[in-house]
Formats: sequence, C-alpha cells, structure tokens
Amino acid sequence: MKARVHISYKNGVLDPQGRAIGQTLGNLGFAGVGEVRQGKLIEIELAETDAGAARQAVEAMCQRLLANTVIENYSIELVD
Amino acid sequence: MKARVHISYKNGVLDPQGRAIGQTLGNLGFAGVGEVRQGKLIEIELAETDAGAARQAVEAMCQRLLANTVIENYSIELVD
Amino acid sequence: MSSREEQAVLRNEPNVTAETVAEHGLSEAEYRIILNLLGREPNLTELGIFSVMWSEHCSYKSSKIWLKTLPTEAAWVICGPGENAGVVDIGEGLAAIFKMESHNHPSFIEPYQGAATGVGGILRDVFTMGARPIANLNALRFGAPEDAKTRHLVAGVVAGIGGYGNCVGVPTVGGEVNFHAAYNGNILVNAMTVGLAEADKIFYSAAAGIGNPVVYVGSKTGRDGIHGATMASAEFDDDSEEKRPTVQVGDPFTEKLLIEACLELMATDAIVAIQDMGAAGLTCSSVEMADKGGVGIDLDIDAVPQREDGMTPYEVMLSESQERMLMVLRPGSEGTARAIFEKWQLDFAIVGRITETGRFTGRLDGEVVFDIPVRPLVEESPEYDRPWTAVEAPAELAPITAPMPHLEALQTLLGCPDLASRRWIWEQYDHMVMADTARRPGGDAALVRIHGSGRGLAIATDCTPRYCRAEPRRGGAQAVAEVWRNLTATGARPLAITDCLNFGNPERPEIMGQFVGCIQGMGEACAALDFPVVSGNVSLYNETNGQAILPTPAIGGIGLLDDLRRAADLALAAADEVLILIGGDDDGAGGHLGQSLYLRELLGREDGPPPAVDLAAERQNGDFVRGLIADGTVRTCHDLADGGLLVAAAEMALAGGIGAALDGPEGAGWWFGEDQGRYLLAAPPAVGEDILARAKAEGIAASAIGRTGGDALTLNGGAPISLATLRQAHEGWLPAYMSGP
Amino acid sequence: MKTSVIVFPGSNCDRDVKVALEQSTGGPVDMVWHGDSELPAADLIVLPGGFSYGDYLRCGAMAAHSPVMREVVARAEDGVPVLGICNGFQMLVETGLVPGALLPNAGLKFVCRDVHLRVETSQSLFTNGYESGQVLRIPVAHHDGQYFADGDTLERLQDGGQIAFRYTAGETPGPANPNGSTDDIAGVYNDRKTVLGLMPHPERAADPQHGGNDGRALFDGLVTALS
Ligand SMILES: Nc1ncnc2c1ncn2[C@@H]1O[C@H](COP(=O)(O)OP(=O)(O)O)[C@@H](O)[C@H]1O
Ligand SMILES: [Mg+2]
Repeated sequence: MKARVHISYKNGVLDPQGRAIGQTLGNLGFAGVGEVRQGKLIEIELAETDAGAARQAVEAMCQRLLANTVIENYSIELVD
Repeated sequence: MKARVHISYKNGVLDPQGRAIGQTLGNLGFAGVGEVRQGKLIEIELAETDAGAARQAVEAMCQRLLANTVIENYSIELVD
Repeated sequence: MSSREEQAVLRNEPNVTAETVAEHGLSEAEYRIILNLLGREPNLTELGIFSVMWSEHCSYKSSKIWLKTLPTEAAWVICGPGENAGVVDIGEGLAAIFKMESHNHPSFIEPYQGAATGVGGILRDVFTMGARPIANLNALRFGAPEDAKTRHLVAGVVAGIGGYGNCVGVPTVGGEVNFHAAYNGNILVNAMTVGLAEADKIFYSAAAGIGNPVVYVGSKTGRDGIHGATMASAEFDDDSEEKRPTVQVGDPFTEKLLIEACLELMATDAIVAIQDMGAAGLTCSSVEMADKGGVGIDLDIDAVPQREDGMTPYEVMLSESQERMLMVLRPGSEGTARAIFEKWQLDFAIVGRITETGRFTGRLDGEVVFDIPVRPLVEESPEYDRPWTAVEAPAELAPITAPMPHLEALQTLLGCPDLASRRWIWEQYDHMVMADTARRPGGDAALVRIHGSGRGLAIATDCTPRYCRAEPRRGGAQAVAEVWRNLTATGARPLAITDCLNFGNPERPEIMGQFVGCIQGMGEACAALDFPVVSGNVSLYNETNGQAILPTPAIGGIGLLDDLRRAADLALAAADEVLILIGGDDDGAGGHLGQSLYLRELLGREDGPPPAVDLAAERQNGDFVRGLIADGTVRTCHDLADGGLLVAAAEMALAGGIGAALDGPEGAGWWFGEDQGRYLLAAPPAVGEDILARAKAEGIAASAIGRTGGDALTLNGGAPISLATLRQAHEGWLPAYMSGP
Repeated sequence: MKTSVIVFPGSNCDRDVKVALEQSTGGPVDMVWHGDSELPAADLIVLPGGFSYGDYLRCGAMAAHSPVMREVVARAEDGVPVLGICNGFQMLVETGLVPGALLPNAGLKFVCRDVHLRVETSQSLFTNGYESGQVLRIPVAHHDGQYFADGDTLERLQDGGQIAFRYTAGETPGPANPNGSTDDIAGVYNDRKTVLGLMPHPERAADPQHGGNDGRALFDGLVTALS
C-alpha cells in the first residue's frame, strides 16, 4: 500500500515560496496567474495492507514528523 | 480554474530528503516503511476557464520554470 | 473629536467585558488607568492597542526602573538605549550600530521559523538606523541533551538561523551555546546584529512635520503573529500548543530586498523618520514614532497592504507579519520612494499623515475606529517596582578530591556539551559572505573587516548562567567582563555592549532578586571597564509550569582593531615558545572551583560560590595584554574562561596543531579553576622574558607555565595525551549527538 | 578588460566578486541590474553567488529564466566567457549552458567551510594561472551543491575534458566531498570551455586576509587570457 501525504501551509500563513513563484510567472509573461502556493508531497511505501491501519499509521507519522501542525496542514490519500 | 502540479525526482536521481524521512520514521519506531520520496506540489489559481488552454499554459510553465527536466518529472491536474 | 465620531468609535466592535480585559493580559488596575485617560470605555481595537503597548515586552514595566541604573555613556557613544539599536563612533567617519534581541518562545514552539524570524527582526532593528548589517551572532541555550526535545530544537534553531542569515547574505560569525536542564521547557534564542553606517547619516524614529506622509513598505499584512507580543510576556503552560498559530514564517528574500531598497532610499534625503515593525507591528511602530516626535498620527487602515480578505482593524493593528517598515517622508519625495520600492518588487503605500492632534487615530471607510492620546498611551504605561529578595550566598566549597588524572578529566571536559566544538553549528552558517570575515568562528571573538580598510571590529557574546544563579551580582559582572576579555584577547579595544536579559517570572521576588543582582553586577562592570550599554532587550516569564530558567543576561560586545594584521589568534603558532599565564588566582588558594565546569561535569555538583570578579585587576590585566598585542610583542593569546587553564591550553594546542608541556601544582584548582581576569600567551623565549619583566614592573601577576611543541599535552612530565585523542573528544560530541535518534 | 557582474534580486556575493575582479583587472566592473534591458559589451560575464529570488523554487531556476539571462545565453553562444559561482553555477545548469544539475547536499544541510580542489587541467581561460593537478584550498557555502549528471553525460564530460575541478582530500576536517557530488565534481565547463560553473567561492580566497589566497589566480588567469 502506498500513501501520499500533501503538506501545505495553513491558510493565513505567509507562503514566500508560492509568492515568489507567482511573481516570476508574471515576469515571464504568463497572464492570469492568481495565487500560487507551494507544498510538499511525500509518498510512502507501506507494508501494511489494511487501509484503516495504514491511515492510522500515516496520521501518526504526520503528527510526529512529517507536518509541523503549528503552521502546516496535511492531508492523506491512500493508493492501491 | 486551479492547477495542481506535482513535481518529483526522476527515477535514478537520489532523493536524500525522502531517504532521510524514511530513516527517521524507522528511528521513531514506525515499522514496515518502504521507500519514501519527497516531491513538490504547486497549486496555481488561473483566470483561464477553458481546460485545454489552461493545461497548455501550465505545461508551458512547467517546461519554462517549474520543473527541471534533467532531474524532475511533472504531472498536471486541473481542478474545477 | 465630534460626538458623531465618538459614537462611531463606540459602535465599532464587540463590547469590552471583564473577560476580554483579562484575556488581553491587563490587570484591573491597568484597565482603570485606561478608562481614566480615555474618559470612556475603549473598544476592542483600542483595548488591543493598550494591551500590546503595555505588555512587558513593549513597555518594560517590570524592568524599566532597574535598566535606568546601567551606565550608557562614553565619549564614543553616539546613541544609547531608546532607539532601535545602539550607535558608537568607530572613527574615520563611521559608526557601528548593534543590538541583541530574544526570540525564545516562538523558537520553542517552531524552532526553524522562530529562530529565523528572530534573525530577521534584529536585522531590521539595525538597518532601520541606516546601517548595512555586516555580522550576525547568536546566543543559544538549550535543555539537557538527554531531554527528548533538545535534539530537534537544536537542529531546527540552527537551520533557521542559517536559513535566514545565509539567504539575506549577512555572515553569522559567532555566538555561544549552553545546555542545561533548566532550559528544558524554555530555550533561549538571542540574536545579535552589527551594522556599519556613516556617522553623520544615522536614521532615527522621531516623527516630525505636520501633514507629512506616513509610508508603509515591505511585505503585506496578514493575520500572523497576532498576540505575539503578549505571548512573549506570558508564562508557558501545557496548553501553549493552543497559542501555536501566532508563529510567523520568515521570508529572508523579501528582507534582503528590503535592506537594499531602504539603503537605496536612505542615500537620498527623503526620509524624516523610520521604524521597523517588530513586536506589536503597526501599533508599536506608529505610537513610538509619534511619541518621540511629540506629534499625532492618523492612519487609513484601508490603505494598509493586506494579504488576506476581511481583516478587521484589530487584526491589522496587531498583526506581527514580518519584513515590514514604517517611515515618515519629506513631502514631495513620495515618487522617488515609490519608484525604489517598486523596483525591488516590494509593497509601498501611503497609509497616513502626521497630525498636530497628539492623538493616535485610525479610520476605516472614513470612520474613526480608534482614537487614543499618544503621550499617555506611552507615558502612563504601568511601571512596577516589584518586590525582590536577594539570592542567598552559597556556602563555600569544601576541598575536593580529583576523581581521575587531570589529563583524563581534560578529555572529558573538552567533549562535554558546554565545551565541545561548535563546528557542526557554524558550518551551517555562511560565516564568510561579504568577504570581510577576517577570523573564522572558533576564536575568542569574531573579527570582521571594516570594508575597504585595514581596520576591524571584534565581536563576541558571553554569559555564564550558572554563576548568575549562584550569585547574580557576580554573574552579571562576570558576563560583561568576559565579553570585554574576549575582545581584548584579539587585541581589540572594547567599545560598548548590548544585552538580552532573559529571566523567569518577575512577579516572584526571588526571580526579581536575580534580575536586580545581575543588573547591579553588570552596571559595576560597565562602569569599571568603561564599557557602556547602548542597546538591549528584556525577556521575562521564561518559565514552564513554574520552573524558571537560569538567570541569563546574555551580553554582546564590540571592540575596534586599528590594524587587523596585528590581531592575536588563539592557535599556537610555533614550537619552543613559552606559555605565559597572565593574572592570579581568586583567593591565593590555588584556583577557584566553585560553580566550575570541572565540578559539574566530573563530580556532578553545581555548588559553591562563583569566582570573584576583581574589576580593577580585570582592567589592568586586559590593558596590559592589549598593549602587548598592539605593539607586536604578542601574536598568540587566549582568555581563560569555562574549564580554566588546562582547557584554554588545550584549545590553543588543538587550534594550532602543536602540543605543549605544562608545569604547575598538583591540585585540580590550578588546572581547572575558573578564576577571572586571566589570559594565556605564547611567545618565543626571549620575548617571554621581556613580557615577564614588563608584567613585574607593572605589578601584574604573570608566570611561565610551560613550553609548546610536539603533538601531545603533558603535565609535570607525566604520561602524555595526544592531540588526536583530545581532538576526537572535542570535535566528536556534537555531530555524534546530532546524528542520534 | 571589461567585466560585467549580473545582479539579481537576492544575489549576495555580487560585491565580493566585484572586489576580486577589480583587484585583478584593475579596471571598473559593470554591475548590471537584472532588469536592465541593455547588457554592456563585456569580455567576461559573471553570475555571482547568493539566493536569487530566494531560491524558493529550485536554486537558480527563477534567475535562469529571467529576461537578462536570454541575453547572457546569447553572448555565451557567441563565445563570450561566462563564469558562474555557486548560485551562478546553479543558474548555468538551469539554462543548460553547462550540463547536469545541482541537487540538495547529500547531508541535507547548508555547508560553509574550506574544501580542497584539484585543478583538472590548466588548459582553460579560467585555470591558466594554475598547474594541472594543483590542489587549492577554497571555501564552499551552499545548500544545493550536489552535482548530478547521468552516465552518458558524465562520460562526455570526462572525454571532452569538461571537468574543471574535483573535490579532493586535504587537511580540513570533514569529508573531502562536502555535498555528495557525482565523481567529486566541483566545477564543469561547457564543451568549448568558455563557460565555467563551480560551487566553491574563489572570491572568498582572493586576499591574504581571507585566510587563504588560492582563488586569486583564477581571476589573474582570466586577465592573462582575456586582455
Ligand atoms: N551559536 C553559535 N554560532 C556560531 N558560532 C558559535 C556559536 N556558539 C559558539 N560559537 C563559536 O565557538 C567559539 C567558542 O565559543 P565559546 O566557548 O562561547 O567561546 P569563549 O569561551 O571564548 O566565550 C567562538 O568562536 C564562538 O563564536
Ligand atoms: Mg574566549
């Protein structure tokens, strides 16, 4: 089983990366570009085959390591 | 319309961040963790409403700026 | 104010209740003062403004009466405490501008961003005054290495400091790090910046010129960090997780642009006054500018660049979004200013005017949403003479028995958390950008060349918290003296200091006693060493569940070197030189072990009195050593501090890759005592004779204690310990610790 | 000899390299703002170190795609020598002026310290001030300096003599290769050897007060070759 964890800044937290990318796209002449946000996508291969147990484990990984819940949100998607 | 661009290292390019995350998860006592890869997820708000045109524009953004195709793959997903 | 406007003020926002007052950290007595000076109830925005302005962080209400006792003047001081940073004259038309500031609480909650934004904040304090920042330092205190959180905090804080400073392009050249269980729940992250400006082009914050535009530049305002200033003034408890969203994300790239844009504008004559937005953001910066200039400010809240929709005036006024500045411009120069900020792709907005009303007012859609008289807001802020009890002097230390041979003890000490090499840290900091770093980290003080000249600034930070806890007054004096000694050991002439006073809850008399004692000691040392305080910062309530940190008055000092080629270095440079100890011991008993690292690391004890601080001897010995360096007699010099004589000798040997044979009494006190005011010099034998003779003539204690050479250390001809073994202990600990689970 | 240093938002070694160039060329150095439409005539173009655009997407990526770089690429194709240091090297790989890519350091940390470099050949505009095989001591300061190229590219680089510098063992503490670069590669040329990208900072070792002077001969050598 594989988990995809998407980590992004919480709403209201400044995202300087996203801002700079947006500005550069504008400088390069791309029109109609609104807000740009940059996040992380972490893909994890898991030996676990039970979806419930897998989600629980990945949830714990997010809380303990992957996300900093002070400023970041995360969402988990299980594949296969 | 919103585009989500997922950028990840090509196979064969070492992903030290992913490896370090995997190792730390192991140290923290998470069992059964296989390969871990870390990529970027860039979300872009677009004024464009036509899906075909939007995809074409984002494709160009990836080629010109968002991804370095020497080492990275990208995939584009349109939302709404 | 017309009655219609007053109605608007009152209609504006939810009612203020006893709970809202308490939530804002204001006491009932403080609220009564507010009612009095407004002559009515405040609305929520006004309450928020009072609460941040009267927080400990902004008003210094517990510390003010003591801070006033510190010496702040000298012939070379251009601007002492009260502005964004202190300014000293360094000759040739130049001034050094510097300050240190804490970012303790945010760094505990989010170590990377907390530390990063701490660096950003202190940089702004310095370039606000017209200086180009040329060096960053950081004084860090972490919990015990065994504590579950410590490793993660060290990793995050160091990465955050590097991440910000490296990107901004200001070298991080030095600092200090301690580990102690007293910081387990409350780490200290103190950041210092030094900048250079032309002495006749310093920018101040006093607003002037009725009708002049008030301009906002930098990043947009978001909802981040609201209540940051009150958080920094509140004790931690276990639900501090709840306060999390108040941590900000730093944007060093924008800061870099802001530095360049501000310096570019400062080269014109457009700026009347300028102030960075730090704690309490737009509120604090506006009020301070207005108060210093004796004028009013009227803000148009709609004009403030905002990152999010629907922000209330309360949020706009209290946001602590980073990388923002406020300035008052000369009329007619708006166009020039706008062009510069737009060139750097930064926000630029005229957000208000200077008024003659003496009031701080804000409008939304033309309606007045707050209206507070400036003077009372600043001057009637509470000021407390908090009760304090003097710390009881510790009992004398009974004689101790050495638990192991001295060279083994040395090996243990060199690899202990407080003495192990900090290479793992400073290699993550770009300490060479700007290409003026004349001495890499690892010496007594960092040396930074004054660009385009042969002169340099020496910079160091120091504090020994365990001394401060045992005897605050000595500890305060020792911290100042150690900085002075570290600067002197390079040959520099010490000029002035900044401080960052980190303590627990001042409402507890024993904590207030620590604070008072440290200030008294600092003041005595500053006066005796002609080493005034020109800027500083106070961080109180550093406690978790009632457990206070060690009293930690971190001191950052700067000194001037007229010729960098003459600077002394601690690395032994040649074999067959004599090692000369300058300075005597504390009480003639052969070395002071009370509160020493030897006692703590080898015997597991933290007791006894700290070493005495004889300021006259400190000055005499230091002036003597500086003279020897200045006239070219001495090139190799190290001051003695943590770990005493043997640790100092080993550090010199390791830095130079040359060993030494040392002679002296058997007792541990001689080798590991931490008596103050001492230096270790190395010189060719004939020069050594000359130094001893000159010392004798001046009545300074000096003795030859050994000879350099080989690749090991020996004591009194006993079995050697190789430099390789010592190096392994010294260099190995931190990387090994950090690679742990 | 006329040199231009391109200044991007976030460049922070622009002044450092200017000082080193002035010392060697004796002449003025044009500091060209990235937004200027005109690139002055130059015998050498330098892309300095720093964090252009914050390096927020990929190091050097946003700078590489800025308008001024189109002109720099055109000049390089005409044979004007281009030197990219650190962030400048990252821009060069992003534009494709030199092959390969630069990944985050294998240790995942910023690294600032002296390293030792072997000069692979003295036969270039940039290295004629050195001997082939000479070992230099020069600082690095970067977070993303791990040179990567696929097998074919590496072979081409090797065969074409396009590897300029390799990390090599010396007396400084820490591993010889500070970032995990493939084949210890610290700097590479384009196929004509008119463009050089390198991670170490020769401008930080160009004056005895820097604690090392091994970088100076690179700038002096350029003057010899170009004037
Ligand atoms: N946090 C830090 N950042 C950068 N350099 C540091 C840090 N902590 C310590 N150092 C450097 O390590 C060296 C030793 O520090 P320290 O033991 O505090 O010196 P001293 O005993 O002379 O005051 C100094 O050069 C100091 O600048
Ligand atoms: Mg010292």
